[in-house]
Amino acid sequence: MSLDYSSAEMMTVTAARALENGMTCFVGIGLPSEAANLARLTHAPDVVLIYESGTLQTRPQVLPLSIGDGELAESALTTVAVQEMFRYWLQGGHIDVGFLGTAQIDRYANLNTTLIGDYREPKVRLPGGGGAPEIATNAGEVFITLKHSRRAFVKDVDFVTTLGFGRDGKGRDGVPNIGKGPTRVITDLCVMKPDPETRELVVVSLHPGVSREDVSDATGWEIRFADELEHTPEPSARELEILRELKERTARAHSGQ
Amino acid sequence: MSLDYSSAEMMTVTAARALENGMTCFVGIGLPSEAANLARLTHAPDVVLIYESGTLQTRPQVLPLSIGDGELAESALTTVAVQEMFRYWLQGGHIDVGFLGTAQIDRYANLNTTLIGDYREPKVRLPGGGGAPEIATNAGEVFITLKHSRRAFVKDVDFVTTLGFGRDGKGRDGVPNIGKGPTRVITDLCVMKPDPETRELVVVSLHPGVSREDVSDATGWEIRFADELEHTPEPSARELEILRELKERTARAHSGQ
Amino acid sequence: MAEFLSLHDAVARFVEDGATVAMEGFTHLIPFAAGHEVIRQGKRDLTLIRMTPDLIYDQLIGAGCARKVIFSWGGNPGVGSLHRLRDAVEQGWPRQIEILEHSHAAMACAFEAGAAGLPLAVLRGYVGSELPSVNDQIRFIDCPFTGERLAAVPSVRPDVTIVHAQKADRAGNVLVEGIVGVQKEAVLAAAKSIVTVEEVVDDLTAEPDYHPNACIIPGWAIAAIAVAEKGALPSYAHGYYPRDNRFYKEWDAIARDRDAFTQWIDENVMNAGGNA
Amino acid sequence: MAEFLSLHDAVARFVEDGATVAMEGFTHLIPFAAGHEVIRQGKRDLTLIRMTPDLIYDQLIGAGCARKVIFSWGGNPGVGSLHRLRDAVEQGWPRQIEILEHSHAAMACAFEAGAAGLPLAVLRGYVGSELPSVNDQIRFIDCPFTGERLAAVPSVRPDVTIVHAQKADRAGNVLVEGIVGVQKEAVLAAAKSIVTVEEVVDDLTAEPDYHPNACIIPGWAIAAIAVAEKGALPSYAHGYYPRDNRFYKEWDAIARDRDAFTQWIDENVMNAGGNA
Repeated sequence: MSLDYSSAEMMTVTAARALENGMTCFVGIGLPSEAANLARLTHAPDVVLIYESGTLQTRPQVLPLSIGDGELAESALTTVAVQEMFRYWLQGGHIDVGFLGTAQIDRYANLNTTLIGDYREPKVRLPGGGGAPEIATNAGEVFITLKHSRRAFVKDVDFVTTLGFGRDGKGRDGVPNIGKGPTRVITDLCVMKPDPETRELVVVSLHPGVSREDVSDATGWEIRFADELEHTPEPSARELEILRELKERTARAHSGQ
Repeated sequence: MSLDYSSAEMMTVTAARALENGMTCFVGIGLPSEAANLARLTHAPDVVLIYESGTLQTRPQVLPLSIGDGELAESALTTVAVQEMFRYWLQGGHIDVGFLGTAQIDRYANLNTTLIGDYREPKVRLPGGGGAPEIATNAGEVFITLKHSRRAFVKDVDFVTTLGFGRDGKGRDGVPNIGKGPTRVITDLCVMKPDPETRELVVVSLHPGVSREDVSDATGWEIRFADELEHTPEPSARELEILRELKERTARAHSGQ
Repeated sequence: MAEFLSLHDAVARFVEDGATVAMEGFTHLIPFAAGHEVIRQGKRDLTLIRMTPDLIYDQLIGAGCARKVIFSWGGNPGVGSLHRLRDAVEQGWPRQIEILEHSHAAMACAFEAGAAGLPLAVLRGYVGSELPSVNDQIRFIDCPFTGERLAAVPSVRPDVTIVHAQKADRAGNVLVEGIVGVQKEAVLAAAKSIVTVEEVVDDLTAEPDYHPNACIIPGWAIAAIAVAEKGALPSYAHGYYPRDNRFYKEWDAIARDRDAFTQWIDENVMNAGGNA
Repeated sequence: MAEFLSLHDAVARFVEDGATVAMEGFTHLIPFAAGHEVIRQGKRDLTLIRMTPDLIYDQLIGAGCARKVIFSWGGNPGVGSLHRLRDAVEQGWPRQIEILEHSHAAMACAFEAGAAGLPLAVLRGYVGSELPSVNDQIRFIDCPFTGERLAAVPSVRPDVTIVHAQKADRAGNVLVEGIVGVQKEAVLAAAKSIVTVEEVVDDLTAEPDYHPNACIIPGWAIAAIAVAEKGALPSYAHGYYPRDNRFYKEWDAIARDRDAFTQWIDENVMNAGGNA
């Protein structure tokens, strides 16, 4: 029996499945937040969600629009100052996974959320680093989720806001007290992981109905595929139902105001 | 009409009078705490008392035995972490006066609360620095109160735990972001202030019934007297009454447990 | 000791042209009423510091108040760009502005260090990021104990901090509750601070929801308090009113267009009374 | 995730001979029950870290558990000396101990830095003090922005931290209230931590006195929780019982005399059951 679902839903469900129950996860807003909360509402009820607004172990009933919606504080175990969040909880080594989105990503999983073009004369000014630069280095590992496109997946990012593995893949080598970095990238087409040697992103799993060509066409460099390329399992009916309810509750809550 | 009072009461009342209403005062335990609370209960109802235990703007009804008695937290505006107390409130520049006691003090108002004798083979091991080293340098100014004796008032302290004006009187010269240091020393015999040039302590006021000889005999160096030597005003009946009530309430509270 | 002033008078007295101003509030308790008062009074050449510029700085920038912005994430949270910030950076409208950008961790530490009276903050940060190549205020030091290379940034020490909070009491003590952000740090780091509040109560320690470790800033650490009911809207005040997420989404269309923006400012800020 | 253990089992499992142990609590919430359990189990060669050693370390030192003490104020607050600490330092009884002493500001910053995962703390401290001449762990750095000379100390990173708190809930989250000291910092700075509590409730966030910014340490940041009713006596637990100031005064006479001390330990610690 095949279910009807969108590629966006496929992405969110796959990203959610990456989180294991009991993990502590520093959650970025948008797609990561959607995936992390889906995980919490399905297979990982005890995943610990932490937002940079200081909300520790939060369990929102609707997705926050911002990183600091009231819902996050009201459903948190406790809320601490933002400086404490970054110092004690992130830098202090209590985060298993940082879950990030991005505007641009390159073959070494470096992230650019700063700008397109030249720094002093930008073509497009993006929001900037926010929490990402230190989440990416101080969390145990990093998951990244974003929609697959040639605009987003570029050979070299215009600006390394946030370290993946550096412009040569060796950016973490020999650095003390640094996390493993990006261990998987989840898009609406596939799942990628860094090559254990070169750190270049390699497609390890294709989503249902997606071909190698689809991924290659949407990627700005000659993307490699793993020898044992897997097929991402479909979303379950329960996952889809819970995700759709979550998004509906969210839409209702955000339009009400 | 002359009142009956002890030299200890004279010292406490004089020390209390040094505090002005509205000042923020970082309070040491013991004599400074007694004087600061007397000030609050008499002429300075809005003096802000801060104890290193994190209790901000506290109004204890009985004197605390320790620096962190429950009474301090229960009567505080709020209680913060100890690291915050030292970082934000003291080092951050919010303290007008640090009010300290000491075991030893020398002619340049350096304080020793570390040990008598040699550091590696102490004759008497004292409690140590506690909050004093940074209170003395980060508060706007410092008041010191202690009983006058040759054991306490020595020419050179065995160990400079806490800076007065250094072993040569020049310890604050040219140091950026440092407070004025000890501006008065209040004992059971007299009040001393540092000479504006040399920083050596000079007696500026004698308590009632105290002679120059009394002070000289109780001081371990050739103490100087100001040209215009004043006479410390006597305690008032109200000050004595409030002080005695405070001490009685305190004795009752501490023996009850 | 905090003085109780009208918002007009507080801004007029403490915010000078050319000043370095931090208006803080991490998504929560953003001092919009005060920001609008700054726009109404036509303050100019401000250096604006804020971790998340948000709509409040988009409005100040678009209204021409800013000379420089120091920030770590300049977007409309969950919606997209700050179009006035972008227009200023990309096209120089209404004037060229300088930007200095950090990461959140560095700015949060810089506020903490400012509150702590230190000249610098030290963090394990910026590893592998190219931000240090465009921000000369990011440096590195070697730990004298371990030799580890750590990032250092100057502490934040604004001339004026403006924050919004739930309650003040008659003695000028202020309660901040919920997402406290770097509100307390911003106030303590500043030479002067203005706190706008939803309401004034008699005594915070006598309130039924008083907590011994609540985030309370004593009145003697604040320059001025001004009552500004709903002063955080479209942001929110925990326990008072929710975030107006719909307005945050609507702002996108208003701010995209210079004329629509100017009209909005005229109607909603310049010709609105404020709380004076 | 915090494991609920008996105090005996928690100490047996996590406190090893030779370990670096921080038992914190600034006058308030001092973990006496746990300290006594450490004495009962005859732990040896511990490096004991604590801002204010207090009676608890006086007892541990007198009982021969300590090899080294790192502290900033070693007295019986408001009473006088810690005679067992003095006897060990001055006479080497029951064994020679090493001491490393700081100021409170430095130690508080060192706990903060430990919690923040940093190797060092930076402070405006030790100016003109001779403590740096007897403690080689106090160094100085120059601020790369202002050139100011600032003190640096290594962060505190204990093998085990032991603190006492008011309540845990079934998920292992812990509430600390009142004088919070450096309790949270000490727990977060340690590789492992044991928290003893007065009681276990169902859910801290559902308690009637819950506050959104309460000092709560999540269960996943704690190794073990042990219930120890009155576990802080003669120190106190805000909301539960007051400080036994009389015992603090009586301790002076007990601790002055080696035999009186030994007898007291035998009667009140060695032959007392503990909470196991």
